Amino acid sequence: MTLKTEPFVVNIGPQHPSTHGVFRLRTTLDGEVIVDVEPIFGYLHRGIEKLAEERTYGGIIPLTDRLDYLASMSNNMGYCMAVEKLAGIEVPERAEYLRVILAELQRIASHLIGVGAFFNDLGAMMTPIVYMIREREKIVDLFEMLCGQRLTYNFMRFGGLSQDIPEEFLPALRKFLDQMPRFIDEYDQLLMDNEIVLARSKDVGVLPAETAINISASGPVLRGSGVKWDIRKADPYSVYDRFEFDIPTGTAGDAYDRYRVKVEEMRQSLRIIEQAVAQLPGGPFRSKVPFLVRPPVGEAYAHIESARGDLGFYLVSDNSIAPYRFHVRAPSLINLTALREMLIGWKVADAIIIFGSIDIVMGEVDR
Amino acid sequence: MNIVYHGIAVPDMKQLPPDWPGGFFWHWLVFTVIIFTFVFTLVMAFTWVERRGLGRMQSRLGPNRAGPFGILQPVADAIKVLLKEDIVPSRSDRIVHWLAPVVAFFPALLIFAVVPFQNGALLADLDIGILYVVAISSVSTVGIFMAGWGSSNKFSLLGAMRNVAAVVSYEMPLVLAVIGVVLIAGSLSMNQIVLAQDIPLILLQPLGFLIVFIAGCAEINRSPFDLMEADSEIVAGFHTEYSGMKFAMFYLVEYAEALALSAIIATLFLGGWRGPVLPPWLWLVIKVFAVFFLMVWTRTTLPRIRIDQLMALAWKFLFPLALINLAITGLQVVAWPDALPWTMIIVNFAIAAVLIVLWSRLFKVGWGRVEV
Amino acid sequence: MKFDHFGIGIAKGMAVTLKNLFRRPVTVQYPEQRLNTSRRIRGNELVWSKEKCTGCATCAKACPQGVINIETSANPDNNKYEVKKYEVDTGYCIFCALCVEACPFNALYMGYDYERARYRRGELVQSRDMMTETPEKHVSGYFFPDRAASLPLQTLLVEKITEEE
Amino acid sequence: MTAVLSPRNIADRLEKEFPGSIVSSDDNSFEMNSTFLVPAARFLKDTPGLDFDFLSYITGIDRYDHFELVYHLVSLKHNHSLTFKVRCYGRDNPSAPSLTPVWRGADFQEREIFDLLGVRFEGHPNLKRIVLWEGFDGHPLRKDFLG
Repeated sequence: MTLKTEPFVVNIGPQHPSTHGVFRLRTTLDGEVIVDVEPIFGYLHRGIEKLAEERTYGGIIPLTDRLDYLASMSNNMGYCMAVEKLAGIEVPERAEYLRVILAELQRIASHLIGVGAFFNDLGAMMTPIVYMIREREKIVDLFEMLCGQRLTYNFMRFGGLSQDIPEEFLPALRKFLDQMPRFIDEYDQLLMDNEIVLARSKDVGVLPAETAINISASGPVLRGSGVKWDIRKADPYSVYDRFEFDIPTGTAGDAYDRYRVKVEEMRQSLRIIEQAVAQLPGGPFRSKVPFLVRPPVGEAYAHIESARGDLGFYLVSDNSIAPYRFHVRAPSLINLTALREMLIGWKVADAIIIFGSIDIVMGEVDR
Repeated sequence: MNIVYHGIAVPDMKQLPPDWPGGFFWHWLVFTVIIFTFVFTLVMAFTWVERRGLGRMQSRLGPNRAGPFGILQPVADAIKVLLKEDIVPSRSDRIVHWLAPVVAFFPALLIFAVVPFQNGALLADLDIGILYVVAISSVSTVGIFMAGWGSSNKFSLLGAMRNVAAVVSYEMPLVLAVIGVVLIAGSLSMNQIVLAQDIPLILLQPLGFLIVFIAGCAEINRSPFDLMEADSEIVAGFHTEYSGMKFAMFYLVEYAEALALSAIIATLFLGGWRGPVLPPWLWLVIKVFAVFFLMVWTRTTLPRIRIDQLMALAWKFLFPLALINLAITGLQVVAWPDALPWTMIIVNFAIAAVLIVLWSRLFKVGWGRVEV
Repeated sequence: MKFDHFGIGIAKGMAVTLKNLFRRPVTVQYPEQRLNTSRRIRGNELVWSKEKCTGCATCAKACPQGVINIETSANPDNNKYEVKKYEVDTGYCIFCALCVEACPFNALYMGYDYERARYRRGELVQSRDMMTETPEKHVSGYFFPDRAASLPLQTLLVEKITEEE
Repeated sequence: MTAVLSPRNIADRLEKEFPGSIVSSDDNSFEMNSTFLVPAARFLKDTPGLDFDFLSYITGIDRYDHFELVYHLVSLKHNHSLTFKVRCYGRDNPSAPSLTPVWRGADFQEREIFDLLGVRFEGHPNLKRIVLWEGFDGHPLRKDFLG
C-alpha cells in the first residue's frame, strides 16, 4: 500500500531564526523532504547603488559599511581601492600594510560569526557562537580603538586611512595574536570531530566544483568545493604578494568543508597579520587627497577577497563629485545562485544548515 | 523474610506499613501535596540550574537580576508568562488547542506517584511501578500532537509529527533497557528496586544506563534530540502558537518531564534515596540534580540531529544494544547469581565498551538525501 | 578495520564545555559595571566650538546624510560670518564623523557620551546650545590625537575578561 | 596577477568568427552587437586558450539614450580577464539576450538588472523582479526615475 501524500508550502522566513537577516525560502515540502525551493530576496533592499549616485565619493564610504555589515573594513577597502584606481591616487606603504592587517582581522571576525551561526543552525544551543563572539569581541575592541565604532567602522579613506593607529594598538594586537591560535584549537576540539556534526554536515549540500565555477561562486563556497581560487593570490592587490600564506581548500564541497575552509582561513589570516606586523613600515598613513574627489571620466573595477568572496566595486565617473554609476559585485548574492539545487531532496533541517554554510549577509545580498 | 540477590539482603516490602502516615486518605492527601510541591519547586530550580549552568558553560552569567544569584528568576518568569495575553490563532481548532496543554501536563505529574522519596514513602507502591511509568509517560505525546494539530500552523504540525515518531521509536529501547534493571532487582516496584541496590545499578548496567539516558532524552525532547521544538528549523515546533498560561503549561511539562526522567534514572540506576549520612529525600534530590546536570551539559555541547538520524539511532543502535544487554543480563542473573559484584562490574563495563565500539561501524555520513 | 566515531568527538566537546564552566564569564553587568570606551569613540552626539567655527558649512557639505543644518549671516563689522543656527538631527545622523574630519578649523568634535537615548524623536535634535563646547562636556579624541591622550585607556577584552566590582 | 587580455585582439578574433559582431574596441573593453552575444559568449567560454569559465559580474549603466551592459569574464584556468560591453536601445522595452544558459552565475545579476534598470533578458528561465516586489512601478536605477 502506498501512502498518498500531498506536498505543502512552508515559508521559511522572512522572520525566522535561521535566515540570517530577512530572507525568505519558499519551500514546498513532501513530509520533511524539500521538493522545491524559491529564494525570495529584497526585504533589506535600501537602494545603496542608487543612493551612491547622489553622494560625494567620500560620503559613500559610510554606505559601504552597511553592505556586508560583518565585514565593514573589507568593504571600505574594496571601495577605496576602486576610487583610487579611478582617480589615480597613490597609497603610502604604511597604509597598505595597515589595511591588510585590518582586512585580515575583519576576515577572522566575520568567519567567527559565520562559523558560529552555522553551528547555531545546526542546533548547538548557542554555545559555539557565544565562544566565537567572545573572540570576535577582542577584534571589535581593536577596531573600536582605531575608529571609535564597533560595527560600521568607516575607517579607510582614499589614499590611506582616516587616522594613524594609536600607540596602544600594536601591543593589544600582539596579545590577540598570541591568544587566538589556542582558541581556534579549542573550537576544533569542541566541534571538528563531533559525531553529530559529522553526521549532519558531511556530504550534505554538495556543490561540485564545476557548478561552483559556473555559478560564479567565490570565497569559502568556491574553495570548499576544491577550487584553489583566492583573489589575494590570483590577483594580488594591496601588498598581499609580500606575504606567505596558503589557500585552504575542501575536497567534497559539502557543508562541512565550507566550515573547515573558514576555520583554516582564520589560521592563515593570523599568519598574514603576523608577517604584516613584523614588516610594518613607518611613514605617512595617508596621502594628500582633496576634500572632494573628482575622478576623470572613465570606469574602474577593483575587487578584493572579502570574507564572503570576490567583492568587487565597479565605478563609472563623469568627472563630477559623485559617481555616475556605483555597482557592487556582491559575493553573497551570487553564491546563492545554486541554492535551489543544493537544497532539493534534503530535509528541512538540512536546508537550514546548507543555507547557513553558504554564510551570507543580507545587507550585501539585497543592498 | 528477605530476598537474597548477589549476596544482598533485600527486605520484603509487604512488611512495611502500607498506609504511612495514617489512613488511606491522609496518605493520599499528604503525598499529593508533597508531589505538587516537589514538582513545582524542582521545576523552578531546574529552570534556574539550566539557565545558570548553560550560561556559565557559555562564558556568560545567566540570569542574575531577580533575587540573589537570580534565584527568583523562575518566579519572575512565571508571573510574566501568566500575565501575558492568551493568543489563539483564528483558524485553530479551539477545543483541541485549549485542551492540549492540560493533556500534556497531567501525565508528567502522574509519574511521581511511584517515585519513592525514602523507604516506603511514595504515593502508591504499585507492584508494577516501572510499567506504570512507561505507560503513563507516553501519554504526554497525545497532548503535544493535539497542540501541533490544533494550532493550524505548519511548523507546529512538523514538530508534533517529529515528536510522535520519536516517542514511538524510543519507547522500545527504553523499555528493553529498563527490563535489565528489573531482572537484577527482581521486582517491578520502584521501592523494591531501590532496596535492591546495595551498589548503584549504573555499575552493573552501564549500557542500560546509557540507553535509558539517551532514549529518555529523546522521548522528552531534550537536546540533542530536541527536534520537535528545533528553534533554528521549525521556529518553536508544536508550541509556536501558544502564549501566556498555555505556553507556561508546556514549559512546565518540558521541565516536569526532565524531572521525571531524572528521578526515574536516579531511582533505577543511582540507588534512589539510598546514601550515607544525609536524609534519604535529600539524597534523591542530589541524584536528580546530578542526572539533570548531565542533561544540561549535553545540551550545551551537542548540536541537534536530524529526524532520520534520530530514527536510525533508535532502531539500528539503541534497539539491538538493548536486546543484547537484556540477553547478557538475563544470562548473568541465571548463570552466576552469586558472582562477586566487582567482577560483574568489570565484565559489564567491558561488554558495554566493546558493543559501543562495534556498533560505531554503523556510523556513516552523507545519507538522507531523497531523490525527488 | 578502523574504529572511530564511537563518541570520542562528543567526549572531547564535553570536555571543552566543562572547562568553560570554570572559566570566568566574559559578560559585563552594564549599568553597574562599565568598561572604558575607546579614546576615539564616536559617541552619539556632536560637540561644537563656538569660538573656532567660522560658519563655512564645510561640515554640512561633508555630511552624507545631510543632517547638519547651518544658517549664517554676514557680519559687516568684522567681515565674518555669524552662525545663527546650528542644528544636528542625531536621529538621522549615522555618526560617521566625516564632518569632524572635514572641518578645516577644528571646531567640531565627536562626543564621548554614548547614553543619549530619548523617548521622542524630536528630542534627538541637537540645537546650537546643546552642542556648544563646555568644560563639563567630554569630547572624544576622534581625529584629535592630543585630546585622545588625556582620555582614559580603553578596556580591552584581550587584556582582562571582566573587571571586578 | 590576473592578466587583462587585450580587448582589441579578442575583438578581432570574434569579428573573424562572427562577422559583424563587434561595434568598437579600445584598450579597456570592446563593444559587442547584442545579437551575437550568446554565440560569442559560448565561443569565449569554450575556445581553448580563452576558457572564460567564470562570469565575474554583469552590470548595467543608464546612458540616457541607451543602456550599457558590462560583462566581466575571468578564466580561473589561465587567470586572465576580459571586459566587454553590450548596448541595448530604447527606453520602453530594452532587451538583450540572456547569458544564464551559458553561465548560471548570470541568473540573479540579470534579474537584478531587469528589476532595477528594466532591461529585459530574452531567454532567461525565471525573469522576475528580485529585490523589489511584483507590481512595483518603474525601475529605480534609471537616471530619470523619481522616487
